[in-house]
Amino acid sequence: MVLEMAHGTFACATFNRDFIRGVDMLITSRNDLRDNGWERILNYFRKKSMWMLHYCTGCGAMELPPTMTSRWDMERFGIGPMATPRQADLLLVTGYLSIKSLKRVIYTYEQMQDPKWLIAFGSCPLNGGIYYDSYTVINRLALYLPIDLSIEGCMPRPEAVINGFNTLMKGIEKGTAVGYKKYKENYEWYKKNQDAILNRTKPVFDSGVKS
Amino acid sequence: MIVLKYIAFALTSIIVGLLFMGLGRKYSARIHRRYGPPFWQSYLDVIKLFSKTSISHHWVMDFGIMMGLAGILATIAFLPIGPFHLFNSMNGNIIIMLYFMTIGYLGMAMGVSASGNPNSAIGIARALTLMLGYEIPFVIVVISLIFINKSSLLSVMVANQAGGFLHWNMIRYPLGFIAAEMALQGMLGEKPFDAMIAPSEIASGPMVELSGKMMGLGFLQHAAQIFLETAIITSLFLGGSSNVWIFFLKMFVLYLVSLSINAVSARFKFENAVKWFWKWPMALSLAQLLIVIL
Amino acid sequence: MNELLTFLGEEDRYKKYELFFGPNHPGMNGNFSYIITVEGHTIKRVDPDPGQLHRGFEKLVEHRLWMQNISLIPRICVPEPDINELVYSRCIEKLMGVEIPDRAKYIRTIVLEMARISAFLLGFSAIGGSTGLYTASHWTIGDRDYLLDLFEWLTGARVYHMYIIPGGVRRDLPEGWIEKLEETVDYIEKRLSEYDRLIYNNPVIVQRLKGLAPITQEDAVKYGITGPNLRATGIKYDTRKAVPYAAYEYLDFDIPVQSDGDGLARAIQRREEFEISISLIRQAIKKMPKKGKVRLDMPNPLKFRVPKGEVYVKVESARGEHGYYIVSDGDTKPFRMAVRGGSYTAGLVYARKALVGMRIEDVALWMATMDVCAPDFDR
Amino acid sequence: MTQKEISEKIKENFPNAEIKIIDKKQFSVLVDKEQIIPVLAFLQNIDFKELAILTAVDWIDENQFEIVYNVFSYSHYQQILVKARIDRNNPKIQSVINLWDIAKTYERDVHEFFGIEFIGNDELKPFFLHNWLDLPPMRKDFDSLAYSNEVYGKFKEERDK
Repeated sequence: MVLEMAHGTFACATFNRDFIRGVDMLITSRNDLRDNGWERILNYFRKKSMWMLHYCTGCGAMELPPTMTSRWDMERFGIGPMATPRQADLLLVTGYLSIKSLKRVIYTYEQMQDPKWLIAFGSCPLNGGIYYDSYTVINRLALYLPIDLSIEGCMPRPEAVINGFNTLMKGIEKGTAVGYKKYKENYEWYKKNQDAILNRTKPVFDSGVKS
Repeated sequence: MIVLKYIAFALTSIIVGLLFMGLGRKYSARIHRRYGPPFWQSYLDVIKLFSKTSISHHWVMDFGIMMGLAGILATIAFLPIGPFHLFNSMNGNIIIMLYFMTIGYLGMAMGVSASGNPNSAIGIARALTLMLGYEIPFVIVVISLIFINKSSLLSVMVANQAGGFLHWNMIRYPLGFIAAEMALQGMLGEKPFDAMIAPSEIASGPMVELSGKMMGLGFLQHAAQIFLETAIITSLFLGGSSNVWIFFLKMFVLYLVSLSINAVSARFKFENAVKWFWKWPMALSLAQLLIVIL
Repeated sequence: MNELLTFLGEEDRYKKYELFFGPNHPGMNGNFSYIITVEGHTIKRVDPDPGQLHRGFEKLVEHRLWMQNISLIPRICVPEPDINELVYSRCIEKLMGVEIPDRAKYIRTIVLEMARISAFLLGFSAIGGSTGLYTASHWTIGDRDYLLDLFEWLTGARVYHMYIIPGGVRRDLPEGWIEKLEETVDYIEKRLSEYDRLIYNNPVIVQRLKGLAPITQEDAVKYGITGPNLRATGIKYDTRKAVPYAAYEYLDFDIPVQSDGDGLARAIQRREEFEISISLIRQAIKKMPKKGKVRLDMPNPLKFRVPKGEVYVKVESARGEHGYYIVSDGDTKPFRMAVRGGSYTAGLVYARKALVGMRIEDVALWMATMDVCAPDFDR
Repeated sequence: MTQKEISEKIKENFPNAEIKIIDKKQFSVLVDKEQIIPVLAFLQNIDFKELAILTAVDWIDENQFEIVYNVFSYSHYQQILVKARIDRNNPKIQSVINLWDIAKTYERDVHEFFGIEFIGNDELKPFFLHNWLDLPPMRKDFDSLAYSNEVYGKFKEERDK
């Protein structure tokens, strides 16, 4: 009887502590509750149900089928592939981006509805990676679109991908993954960078002649 | 009072429908040899969808999507859920229900065509064509059941099936049951007949342009639809139930059968699907009608 | 593009419209796009729009040392990267006029056939995915992972192995690897009957594949369609037999052919070659010399010069003929490398003929049966 | 036919052709650019039906482009690299689209990457590249690294935003 009670109290205590900690993480003060409380609660649901866009932009997409299917099964975390950008929350830039893809990725990103997140795979979107001297591959994706998370590896293994998703979940819950807000605030800057490579009117070198 | 009761009905249909979806996802995942999402995943998805911004291309789009959900929810009003029902005089009038269900589809069609995406236009054209396929055998089955029971009320049909397993219409009229089950597969839009969604062909068809809240409404419509359609078949063939939980269980079994077929079959082209509907379920339902009449 | 717009402008916009099939279309495998003009449900005109995956490999290799390129070239063909390493290494070996050790030949064969099987498994999953049979996708990709695990054990990487290098293979087989491989092959062979039941005997899939865009023998030769797609039309040609490389000349295998050339024939062709690959792995394991060198001693990679000359080497990939044309001017870097991707002809050229008159629901299935893979022609 | 017979036959019909054996299943034939269509038509007649690849090599020191037509026969199992050299300053050659339909795409490819004009091919539109204004990238005098640094690396200082 006593044991049972003690056990009950103990369970209750752990429950309470967990609960309080959870509230701590969610809401810090009364003003915060008034301003952001609702948003914080919604963030919980956002992190638990992330739909990624089914768009293979580069070679990293090769590790997505194993991540999605039987062995690693990312649907465990509520992540599933979606057919169109309108329905999706996550855009995965799986590796290098040629300018032609960059244009489509930008369109896609702008078609997606807030809140949305962008994950960059591997080293190519950071600095060009192995294609640093290629004439079509961009070197730094962060200039053109806001990156919420980068996953290392060439290509990132499924474990790394899932770990990346979990990290993003934490970021969403804490409210630090706000790339879409950054994109809106600094739209001019992003637009300028995008235009500089997508809508060039002059050849880069003087020797350039269009044949 | 009746308003509160109706709200309870609508909420039940949505909540149970979403639960079925979640459990169904888990079930399919197990067939795929994977772990699958938690069974409450569908609720999370819906809340997330409603927390997103959404984009509308035309006021008809907003209106149509809402009409889609409203059509299904309006049908729920006529549905006897286990022992509960809303209107005493029209306690599950199957003819009215069939009419009201169509409103849901037409609303969806209207809203989706207003989005202006060719993929969704193709998708909705396919959905309406497929509807032509499965509605006819289903209506023939319903007619034969009305003929037997001399009533179009679901409550009367349920009452006539009382008295144990062997009195169910499923056992008494197997041909009709099989035809109705085939039609149910089409109604739910499960695999051999999911040409209207077909992600690899038309990028999820009607849902292409639906974002955030609209997608959420679409989700709810689908959940309510699962509830409604399995409930109708349960009342027609599985003898309904006076216990709500057993009623839900029977519905869920029907849904699982549908999902099992879904997991191992590929997608028909929509015209083949219509042909198929007009061949097999049609023949079965006509045979059933003949047996009943003679 | 402008031309297309004016072309469309003259027509009735309600009947005829433009559809972007890709790049972010779920039916498209890879980052590639067909701009399709549709009338009702029927395709009237197709414009392939490649280049989304273009990285300029042919330029990049000219700026890297011969040995450095080994890490670059597997990225040309993502589903089956080993063929690139083989072709490149063989080009160098031919230019240098060296013969690799026997054991290396057999190891290469095993690795290539494993890569081929994993590419075929991806192909099966594509057929499943494009007809909505997701169970097939989950099963095949799940089983493919057993092969990737073996690759990881052998080479340290799951996808880009960089294992086959000029002069042989990077290192010898680890202990116990062969036994594990035999186990895996047995397992996959056992699973094959499940796939048969699920995919190839599935009435709906058979109905959809039958008569899907048949290729005639003349067209196949004229349009340069190679590999399983060519054999599905009835031409008994296999690069592994006709121009043997690695250890294929020592192994005993038959080339299966179909006669119809339609979607079903192409799918079944792949299914039959799958079994051939399994038997080839078993034979190679049996016949492989138990001991011996696996790599020739090559010169210092930094000062590695390949004699002047030119050569075209091709290999039978899961998608067809994958070949490199390499010109060397005797320097430390390749002078020119041209890549002939396995699905260049099918995806970029033949698609413009085959897809016209087809319905949009068949495009994804057509791509799955032809095994069109964007990275190898985008380079 | 064996390699020897084929090469002798080519020599017989086209005395100017320079034949070089690469290995026992492969050899190259260098011809004048005017002769390229007759040679390819001749090869097509003796069952060299597959055009495996059409590409070009930029011999910048000799100020020439070399166009390589790689044909293969499913009956003789021989790979022939038919080559023709053209002037680098005036890169023009007759198109072979009448022999192979597939050449249309290969020539469009080569046109884009080398800037070689194929007379008779009406499809030489941009293909792989987006809004390309510079020198065709596969030419030897195009510096890929400098281009990449100039276009994609320009904003390095600005990135801390």
